[in-house]
Amino acid sequence: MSDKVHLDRDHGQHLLREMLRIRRFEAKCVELYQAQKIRGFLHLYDGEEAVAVGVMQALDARDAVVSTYRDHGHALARGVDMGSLVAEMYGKVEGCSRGRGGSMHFFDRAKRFYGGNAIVGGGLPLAVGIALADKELRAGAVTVCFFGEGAAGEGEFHESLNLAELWKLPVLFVCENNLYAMGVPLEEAEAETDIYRKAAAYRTPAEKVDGMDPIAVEAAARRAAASIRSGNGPYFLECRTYRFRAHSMFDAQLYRTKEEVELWKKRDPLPRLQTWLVENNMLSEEELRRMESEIDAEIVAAVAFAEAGQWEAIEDLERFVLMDEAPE
Amino acid sequence: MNAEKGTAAPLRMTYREACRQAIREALAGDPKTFIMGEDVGLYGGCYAVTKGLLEEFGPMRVRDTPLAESAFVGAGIGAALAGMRPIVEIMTCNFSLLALDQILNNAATISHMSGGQFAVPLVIRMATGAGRQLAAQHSHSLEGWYAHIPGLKVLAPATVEDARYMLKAALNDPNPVLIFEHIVLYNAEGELDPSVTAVDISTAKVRRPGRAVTILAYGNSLPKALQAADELARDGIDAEVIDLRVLRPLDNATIFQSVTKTRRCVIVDEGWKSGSISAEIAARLSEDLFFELDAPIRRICSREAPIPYAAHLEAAALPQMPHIVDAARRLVRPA
Amino acid sequence: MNESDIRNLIFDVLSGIAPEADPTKLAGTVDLRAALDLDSMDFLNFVIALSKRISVNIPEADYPKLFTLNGAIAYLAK
Amino acid sequence: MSDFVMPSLGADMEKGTVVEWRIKPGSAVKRGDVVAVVETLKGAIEVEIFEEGTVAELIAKEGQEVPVGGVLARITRPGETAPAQPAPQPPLPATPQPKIPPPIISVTAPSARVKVSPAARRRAAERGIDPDRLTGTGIDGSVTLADVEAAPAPTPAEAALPKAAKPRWGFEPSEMRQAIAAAVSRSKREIPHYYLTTTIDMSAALHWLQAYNKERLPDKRLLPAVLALKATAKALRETPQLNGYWESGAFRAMERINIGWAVSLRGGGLIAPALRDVDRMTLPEVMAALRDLVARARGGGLRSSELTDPTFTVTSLGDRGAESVIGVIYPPQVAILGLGRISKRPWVVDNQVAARPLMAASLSADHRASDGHTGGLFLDALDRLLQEPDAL
Repeated sequence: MSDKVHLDRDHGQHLLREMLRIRRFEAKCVELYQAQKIRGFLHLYDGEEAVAVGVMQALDARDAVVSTYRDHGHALARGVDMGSLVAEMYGKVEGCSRGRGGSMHFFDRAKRFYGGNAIVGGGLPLAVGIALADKELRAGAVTVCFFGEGAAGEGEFHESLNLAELWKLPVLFVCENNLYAMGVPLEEAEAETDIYRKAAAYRTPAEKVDGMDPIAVEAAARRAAASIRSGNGPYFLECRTYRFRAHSMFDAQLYRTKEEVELWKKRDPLPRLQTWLVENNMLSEEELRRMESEIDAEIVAAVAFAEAGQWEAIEDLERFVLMDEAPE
Repeated sequence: MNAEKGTAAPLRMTYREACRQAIREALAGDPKTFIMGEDVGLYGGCYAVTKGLLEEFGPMRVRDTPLAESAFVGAGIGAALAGMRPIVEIMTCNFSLLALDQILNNAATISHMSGGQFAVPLVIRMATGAGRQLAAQHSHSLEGWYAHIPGLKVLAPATVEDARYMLKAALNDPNPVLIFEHIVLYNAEGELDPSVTAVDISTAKVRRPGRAVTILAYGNSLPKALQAADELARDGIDAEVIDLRVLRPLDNATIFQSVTKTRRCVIVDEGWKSGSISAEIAARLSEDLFFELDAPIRRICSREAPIPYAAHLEAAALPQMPHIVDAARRLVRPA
Repeated sequence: MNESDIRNLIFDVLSGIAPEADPTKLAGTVDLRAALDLDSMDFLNFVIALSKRISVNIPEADYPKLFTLNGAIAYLAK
Repeated sequence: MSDFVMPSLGADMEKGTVVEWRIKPGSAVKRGDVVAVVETLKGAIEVEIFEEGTVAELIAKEGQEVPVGGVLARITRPGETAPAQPAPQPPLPATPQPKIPPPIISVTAPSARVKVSPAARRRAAERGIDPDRLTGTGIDGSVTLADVEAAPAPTPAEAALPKAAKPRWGFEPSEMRQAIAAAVSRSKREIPHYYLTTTIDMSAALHWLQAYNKERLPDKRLLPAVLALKATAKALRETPQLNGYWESGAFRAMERINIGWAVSLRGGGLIAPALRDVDRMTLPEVMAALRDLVARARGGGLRSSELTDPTFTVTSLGDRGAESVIGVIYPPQVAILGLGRISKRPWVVDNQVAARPLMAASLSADHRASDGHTGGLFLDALDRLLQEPDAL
């Protein structure tokens, strides 16, 4: 698989569909949260779609994904069934985590999706461990570890990057730098605000990528995956991106201005890719309308699946606290 | 103004507002006091407790920190060692695990290990507990762990009055004091008696006197215990409800005096049963009050599983009022 | 049986029925039922115990003769 | 027409204040439009709408605090004219009320050894009583302090045990008094009693009883109470509304007829344990059960279920005491029969006044569960049944 991005009609429309799917899914989540169907914390991905969709193009079924509490985009782009995600946020047993995790904790064994994690930086050591195992058991497999620039402040960030490079582990560290760790701007949290430069301290190859451009992200991800699969050890991508919505559902965004948000919205990857495809007649009005209606139908079906779901029996509360044996 | 007694009428506020006023009073009162933690400044506090303080006291006294619990808690300990009186906020006890080493091996140990040369006059505030469907990693109740550690004081303010005045007493204490604020209590409202301007941080309090059975509770378990007592009263069972307030050191005297009178005890504790604070209390009762007991001690704790997200499972995992009523009734009037 | 045996028999039976009371302090003519707070069940048990201990049938009609200590002793002596 | 309601914007948000409307009646709205700014405890948050249509009416005014779910505005759907009456919004299916599971009772494994609470064991030592001899009313059948207090004075053999203090008699009086106080005050507070009394000519019953007892040795003889109990049970078969419990706002009839018999305890106190299935017992069986019950009530050997099983209670002053008694109902029962002292008084028979052994029978009943008419039927049945004792 070359690391160049060959953009033809099909691939262009595929990227657009994947990003549009995430954007509309997140809008439905806001609606369901306000109607009190979804509870707890909810962290939405609007604006960062290019990162998840771009990175996933470089992966295949044998690869593993470790996510964060902002995991909707990662799960959808990785191919986790949309109905199981809505059911999970409804707390139904048909949810991808049996209704026990909610929005921050999507898991899917078949997709090697090792879950969202609500502890900032909590996923990094996990990804190092999964890669350690894959190096033995699944030759050529890559473990992608998503995290926000806030995690760079955690001790686990340093400890994980050092181990990965020290033991040449197949980890693709993807830092989604959206400029705010909840309410703390980047320059008030990091002495070095170019996060990718930190990888040099461990001699790990790193790139800074425009996280608002799915093609740029895909190209970088392909380069990284190729390097990792050939045994060169971990690779570090800092994707500069921006979240259009609040940190989570209950945030008055006192820490940033409306003007800044509008400024970044001008670089929204969705309309930019859509107009580029139309101008290069790789996308007709008809095809766009069909794509949108197919996505809306998928969302309607997913919500219906969740509505029809069951509550897990209370007698099962302590099931899986301990496992009888490790699933293969 | 209350005309007859010439005192101000009782003030009604939320538990959250009481916490904010306590911090404001501390910052205004002592230049050596500052508050440090994730999103305490610009964001106004994850639970909006410190909203407006940055504007009033500036970024040196209201410090936002990076996501580095071990580092900024350790820094708080260092500042206390060197003469400051810091208040460190750990967003929730769930994230305090990353700072557990600093709290145990430095804060709780240095004064003893240095032969009394150094004190650590530090206050650490943490939100705690479950009940908002935040799933396992955001719903822990770890007060019991910290109450195991000699060298710490551990407080669990359940009333608006304690939320308002425990901080002042904690800041005046030369030892590291941990204050656990249950997330469900933040919205609770209560009255402040204007004649009360300070509270102790060493005793438990009888919140409802009774004769037939003692119910011990702390934090968000207190309202459940009081509701249980009302339900029991309708059934002719007179329950005494005690608010532990302080989990380390435990106020043995108040607990023993009550159980000696009622001879029956139910302990409500949101932690997991094994090795919990309720286990410690039950052990002390059977060691020192054995001959006063007329029925086995009962503990109502969270089910031993990670707290699930789904509402009905979370409710099933947590101690609830009907369980308290049933346990107390079985002790007094076994079927 | 002589009079003192009968008296002790009556006291022993009464102590089983009204343990907290001290029948020895009773005057001979006072109504036992009022003095010892005996209800109809207690008095029936008193009659049953007496009739068993001295194996004699005591018809209901004779109950009034047993209401006082002296009456009881006189009745049982026959 | 549909309601646009105050959205839930956070896990612990209960209410919000509309600080700024971005729409006005007549403006068109589509999915995702920001229609208002709402002030919450976290600060001002822009609120989106998720439906197409035009604004019909703004309900909440700026500055007004509205709970989550409260109506903020009315939106007419495209193609719908603004009907006068707003179409009823399908009620929001409430988030599931979490069902509290039954508690898990850690039942200790039954062990052969008699369980005695520490306090009871110490008190038994003080009273010189062997606690293992007592039947316990505590958890898992354990002997409790109350059991030891209620135990009869130690027999001579027991008396030989080292006595720590002079044994006191009867239940811990203060504890017993308190239990009664709690029950009767709750009864008077919660139960709207109605009262009916009647006078019953007991000649037939007593005459039958004399004949019955004449042919039997004392230990096979019956007391008048036995006839009254059996008649009561049969009368309750005719008026089932008096036999059962008032629970959570409704009457629950009970199939079995377990009659609580009020036993006064020596040294003060009262207890009304149950005689079970009186309607199915013969008179001798009722007598045997009554004797056993009274003996155990006074000897401290009652089982706790006997205290909670009665479905109806009878209180009788026996042959000494007042002419009539009007009882206080034992919650959760719904009625109590009070039997006065049987005494000779004037009574009209065939237009002549004669001396007859009369008994006052009074019924106190819970007016939530039954009415005077039912109470009257019960007392009539009781009277009628007592006139034919051999049919009991």
